[in-house]
Amino acid sequence: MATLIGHSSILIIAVPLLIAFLTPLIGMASKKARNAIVIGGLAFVAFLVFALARDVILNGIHIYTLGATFPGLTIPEGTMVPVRIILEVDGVSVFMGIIVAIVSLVAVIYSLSAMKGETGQNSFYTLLLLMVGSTFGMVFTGDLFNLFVFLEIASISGAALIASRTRFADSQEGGFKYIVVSAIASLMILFAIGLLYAQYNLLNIGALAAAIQYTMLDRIALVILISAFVMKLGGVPMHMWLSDTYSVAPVSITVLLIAASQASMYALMRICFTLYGVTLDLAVVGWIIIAIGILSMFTGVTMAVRQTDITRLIAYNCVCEAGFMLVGLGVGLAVLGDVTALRTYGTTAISGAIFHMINHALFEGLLFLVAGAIFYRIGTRDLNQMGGLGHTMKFTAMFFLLGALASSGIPPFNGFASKILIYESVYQFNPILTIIGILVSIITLAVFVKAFFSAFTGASLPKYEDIKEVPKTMIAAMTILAVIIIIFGLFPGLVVDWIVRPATDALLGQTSYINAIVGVIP
Amino acid sequence: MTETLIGNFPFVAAVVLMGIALYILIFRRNLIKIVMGITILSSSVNLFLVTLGYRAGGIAPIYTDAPEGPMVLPVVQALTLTNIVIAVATSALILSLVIRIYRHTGSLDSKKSRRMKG
Amino acid sequence: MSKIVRTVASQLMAFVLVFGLYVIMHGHVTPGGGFQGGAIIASGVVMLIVAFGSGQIKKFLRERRLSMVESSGALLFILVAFAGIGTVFFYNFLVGSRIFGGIPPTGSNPGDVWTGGVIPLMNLAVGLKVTAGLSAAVLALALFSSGEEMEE
Amino acid sequence: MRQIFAWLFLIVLMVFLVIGGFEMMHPFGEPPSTMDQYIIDNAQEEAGSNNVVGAVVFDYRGFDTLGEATVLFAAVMGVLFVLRASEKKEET
Repeated sequence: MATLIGHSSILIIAVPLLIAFLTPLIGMASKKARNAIVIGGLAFVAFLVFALARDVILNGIHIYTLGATFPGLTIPEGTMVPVRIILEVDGVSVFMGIIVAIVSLVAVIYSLSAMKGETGQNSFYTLLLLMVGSTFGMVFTGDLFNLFVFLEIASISGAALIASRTRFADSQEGGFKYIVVSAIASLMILFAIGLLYAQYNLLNIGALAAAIQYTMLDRIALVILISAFVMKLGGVPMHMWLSDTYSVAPVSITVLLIAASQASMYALMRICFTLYGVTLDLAVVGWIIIAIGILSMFTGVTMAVRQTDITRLIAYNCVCEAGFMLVGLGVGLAVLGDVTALRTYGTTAISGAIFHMINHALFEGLLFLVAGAIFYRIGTRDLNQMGGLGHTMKFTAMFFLLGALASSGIPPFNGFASKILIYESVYQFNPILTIIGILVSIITLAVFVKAFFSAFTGASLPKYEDIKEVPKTMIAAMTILAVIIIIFGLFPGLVVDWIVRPATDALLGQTSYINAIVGVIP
Repeated sequence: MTETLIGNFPFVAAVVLMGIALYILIFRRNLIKIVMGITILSSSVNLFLVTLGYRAGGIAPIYTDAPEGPMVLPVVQALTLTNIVIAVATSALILSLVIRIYRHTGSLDSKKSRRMKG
Repeated sequence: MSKIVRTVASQLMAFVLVFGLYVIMHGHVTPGGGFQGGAIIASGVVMLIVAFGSGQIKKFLRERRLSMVESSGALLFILVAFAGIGTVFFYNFLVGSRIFGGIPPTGSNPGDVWTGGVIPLMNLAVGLKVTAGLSAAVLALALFSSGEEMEE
Repeated sequence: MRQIFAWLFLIVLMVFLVIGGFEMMHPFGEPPSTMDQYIIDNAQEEAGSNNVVGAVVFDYRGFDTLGEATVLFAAVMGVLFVLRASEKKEET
């Protein structure tokens, strides 16, 4: 067991890739075996993630040097800098790992019946596993170039999956848009990595953080990195692609795409807090991120009001919720240099943002799965053509209501728990931001209530008389998310203590991240 | 200024190439031209990475029958190799999507086929 | 294409194969490696597709089968990486052993193929993978744009 | 309007990068090389490879190469997936 945990950080990345390479070969022989091995592999990975999370939270940062004579040998004899690729897993990484593990299991279980009867299932599951593996890679790696490589795998497999409904033109366009945006963003990231490499001859995040001097070139690299990652996560100036891709992809893929955007958010946090840290011009960068966040909230919610397509509505809601996280992070970043302000409200703001990340993945995932279930049964996403579905699809209606209430921050659900943390702390920083946030939440609620009434209530339309509830595996996938949402909503204190607080501490503990790589410098 | 202007010209060449690529990506509407823009962008990043590792009078970092002299930095060359393969993979996938879009809409103009620019 | 082109292409393919295999297997001694050699052989396949047309090539090269070869190459690569997990993932466990275990003398030397540990094996796996993968992608694009339906 | 903003963005970015390239980069041909020099000196002994780039690609940064191979694999799978025969069976 100790050996397993010792190697778990690499196994979590490598096992999905291994199964992905196996899937086309096994799928030729038997479909049942393929499905079994995909689910079994992901369940094993999820188990490893939880074991690793427990170990990291109890015992601190987990280091794994690939190809060295033993895992802890970060710096070889005869030099002062790390040479090999190092996986560095701390509180934030395992937190993201937990999100990806839950979401990937749900997506696969949902796909089992949603993809039934479609062609190309072998390729579908292969690409899905590649996407899961690369998202794990993005959050566990401690190397900048490695981050870029995994970002590329995630975007290429994601684009192919978005385009998977080949009979619709708009799904092809969604895939095209996604890959163009990701290719531009990741090439800009590589350029910034080149700028950093040129000055310090390093690629490891921890070692770079120890060496960084905040020269002019570093500032240029920071601007490029922030804009590229904001582009990848759908912040406002570059949010156009998000609604077009999320709405056309199969919903199980959309859920994974949310996790991939969260990984980009993680990378943004890593860059700001760990790589640059207190050398940053904190207030300016913090305010830039707050501005992006506020704009995202406004744009997301105002665009959501106008939508009649249910998936586009939820996609714009995603933009809006990403704004909440960015505001929380921005506030935390703006006060990073000020110890008293950080202690009184900065830490809470960051905790709120981090907690909101997992909640966001859960309730937006649930909403998308519901939208997919409706589409699966009636074949349209247009809200004007729906009506009275609640009579036959009782579970689906219930799940939609649950997700909508959680998303708009209504008390007993998890969205409230994280939003209240953000409101509280941001109020002490700047009250106007909180007022905007509450306003946006109220409009979100209105949007969802309207959508709920037009889709599920009212007299049942004659053409949907014989609509049945969706298959059991789809219900099961939605139930997993719903149960987690309710648990998180009822016991937010426990969740914050167990996983959110360690993640916040890890994010703020730049020195321990650096010391794990380069050793304690006297 | 003039010395650095001549000496650091390779870096600037990479930046200019990047400017050309971004110009194409922002102002051109043809889907194939967008693919070309991405390819040029990745070439410019490759050029930048390779110039980073050059040492004056350096030789290729291969010891087989190596002449005397400093070796250029190997890591950036490995990074460039990786990026080349990634660029090939990306353009293959984008081209297949473009073919599909062309089959559906009969046009390569992004204004006709795309509701909004991404 | 005309008969001359087809004859020359089929004769040249042998040389392309030999050169590609040389580049793959000498990847740890001379410039080159799995990716480069694989790309060389795949470009040979592209030459055949241009000369004979994708319909002819389809008779003995199916993109599904190529994709399976590609999976096997990738599998071989990750298994070689997994084999080092007794120490650390990606540990070069063959350096100093019986297989490809030679250690070249420091500094400039004439080069010996029997060196490199796992590097030649990985070159071989990657070469297999890249050859099959690029050929499959080009063949699929060629078949699709010439209007042929693909098998599932 | 959008055109003007785009031009402005492009010009500002280019000016910054060109100035950066001229003034603040290390002189061309003399890069800092703590990490790379270690690899050049030790590649033959640790990886047993005369080709130092090969040693970096498959040994020191082997995990990147796994990712790179995976990218190609994903792209080929994606091409075959996107260009597959369109679905015959409609969703019920």
